[in-house]
Amino acid sequence: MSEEMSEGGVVKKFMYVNRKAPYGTIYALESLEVVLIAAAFDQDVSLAFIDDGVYQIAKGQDTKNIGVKNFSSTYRALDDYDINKLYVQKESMEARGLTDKDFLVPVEVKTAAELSALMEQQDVLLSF
Amino acid sequence: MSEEMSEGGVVKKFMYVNRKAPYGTIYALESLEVVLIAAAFDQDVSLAFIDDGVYQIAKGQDTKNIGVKNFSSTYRALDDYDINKLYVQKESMEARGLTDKDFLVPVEVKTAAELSALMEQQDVLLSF
Amino acid sequence: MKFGILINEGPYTHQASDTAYQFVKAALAKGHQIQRVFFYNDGVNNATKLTDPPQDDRNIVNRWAELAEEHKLDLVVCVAAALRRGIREDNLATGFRISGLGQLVESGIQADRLVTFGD
Amino acid sequence: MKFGILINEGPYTHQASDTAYQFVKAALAKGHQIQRVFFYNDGVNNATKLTDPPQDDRNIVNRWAELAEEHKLDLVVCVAAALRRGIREDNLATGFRISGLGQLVESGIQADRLVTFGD
Amino acid sequence: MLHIVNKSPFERNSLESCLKHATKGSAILLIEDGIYAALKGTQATAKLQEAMKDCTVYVLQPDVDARGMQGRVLEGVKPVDYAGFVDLTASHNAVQSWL
Amino acid sequence: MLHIVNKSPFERNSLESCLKHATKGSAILLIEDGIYAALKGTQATAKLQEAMKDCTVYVLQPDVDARGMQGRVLEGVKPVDYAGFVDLTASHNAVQSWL
Repeated sequence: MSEEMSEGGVVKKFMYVNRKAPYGTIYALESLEVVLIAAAFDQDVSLAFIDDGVYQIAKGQDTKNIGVKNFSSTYRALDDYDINKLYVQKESMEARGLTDKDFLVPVEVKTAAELSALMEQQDVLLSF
Repeated sequence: MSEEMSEGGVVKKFMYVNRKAPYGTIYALESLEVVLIAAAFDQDVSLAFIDDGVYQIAKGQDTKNIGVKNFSSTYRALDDYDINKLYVQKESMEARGLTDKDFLVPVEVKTAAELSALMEQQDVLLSF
Repeated sequence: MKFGILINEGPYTHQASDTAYQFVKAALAKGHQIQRVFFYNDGVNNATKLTDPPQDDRNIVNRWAELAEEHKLDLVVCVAAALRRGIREDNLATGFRISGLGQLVESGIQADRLVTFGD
Repeated sequence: MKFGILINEGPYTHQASDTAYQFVKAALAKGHQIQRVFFYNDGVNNATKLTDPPQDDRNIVNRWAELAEEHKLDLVVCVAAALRRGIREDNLATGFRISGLGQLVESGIQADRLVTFGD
Repeated sequence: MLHIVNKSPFERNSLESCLKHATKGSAILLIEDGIYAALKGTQATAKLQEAMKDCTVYVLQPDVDARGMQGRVLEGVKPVDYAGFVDLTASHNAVQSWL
Repeated sequence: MLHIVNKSPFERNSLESCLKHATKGSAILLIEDGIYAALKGTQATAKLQEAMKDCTVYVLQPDVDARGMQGRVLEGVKPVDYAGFVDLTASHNAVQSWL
């Protein structure tokens, strides 16, 4: 990222809070589209997957038979954009019977308390 | 209602199932708009208020300060259209600390079991 | 059997229109009749001819229009809901028509089953 | 203080646009600046000039346009979200402009607070 | 009667409300985000298992696949495709969508 | 931090999720259908009272009035108008909307 692209050198902490399942609604996809654009702005970006948001990054998504575009592989591209702070909320993951092996990208599992502490440090929270 | 307006004399049982609070979303209002039109079709119409739907008919609604149209008085007009089977689900009402005195129209309070039995008798269920 | 279909949400934002489309295709393939597809609430937004989704995604509006063409489906957009949301003859896609809410009640009367897809 | 506003739902269907409007009016009355109002997801549907709501109800689109005129507000509609949903220059209401998602991120950077209104 | 639920049991009260009103012998079809209720080993599993004593539960397999939940569906829940969805609506006298 | 909840606690998990993530000393503002969480004598009341030990809870009065819930707001929940809503966002360093 070039220095010029950041607004006068201001670097803010942006957290994208993802709480909804994919495909039933478009929020997961359109949140991801913001994240990809945000990558060009040289800010401190992280993604939190909470509640049904943890389903967004579940392995094995195959949308062929619902006739909707599968966008799950895009999460794998985030690392190429230097976006690698992906947090999964532990309690949400466990309530759904999932483990960190069920995700298609490497994530850090954080308890609600740990995630809350991170949220408190943010300048901007975007939730869809 | 004229005989001609019914489709060859077919009378079906229509139940409108209202489960959402007013104003936060438009579903309560647009459900009511269907009910008013339905009145002209000479069918057997009933309305069920379940879950947050019971809030649709709460007394004392005053929308002046949110700048949104108050449509609650329209429920009072239903009787003029011969629509008078209004059921409130008891458990939903009680969970919200409401009694049948809190509603702006006369209703019959039915338990979930009683309402289920009524639902089973319907030909058409419309839920918004 | 005659099916009436009610769609209450707009394209892309909710899966309702996608699921309804797959349901209608499957019903037609089985030889059932689709008495009418009625678009209400935000469902009216399925009828705008101005959408231009990404190339690699489905085109929901065109998909309905093509299915309607092929099977002579009656795609009806509620006029009151449409006026609130900016759908008029000006931007109405081929294959859809605008009419009153009575068409939905009629669907309930004439169809053997009315199936609702929404949020 | 400079506020950025994000609206994710369309007019009438959800209260989001109403609440955001009341918030913006109150902020302006207190002498705050509105850096930008960004319309995303179904929020882009607030920008169609074709709505014609009942006479006895508020006109959400016009209300935004008038507030923008009076206070020189920057009302930005996301181009990608708009194309999916059928909002283009053809049906864009006065006072709105179509631009990229970068404008939302910029809002997050430039505004002191970004407040989101949605479903 | 056929009951259709399209919402996640973790996010909304639709399934719970459906189960309160589904009489013995009813059919329940889980579609879209509703399929998350059909899975093994979640906090919603017990609720569905309880319901399966009185009702027959179906799940729309294309929605299960889309969400990567293949192989996680609870035993006894019957998978259907869109054609099966059509058959279910045809074979029950009325349909209620718990939106 | 200011947390905003606009959904009914009976319909969705937004309030519950907010409460899990609001740290001690946070402010919570209930707006739109979220105001139903601020009421006395409901099945959601206890949950909010518990939260009020650690957080300050505000409710948007215009939304309370719109829904006819005047006089039902729990003691200790602070009513604000839109101007008060603006003040709350200004006086906290960041805002999270639990949509």
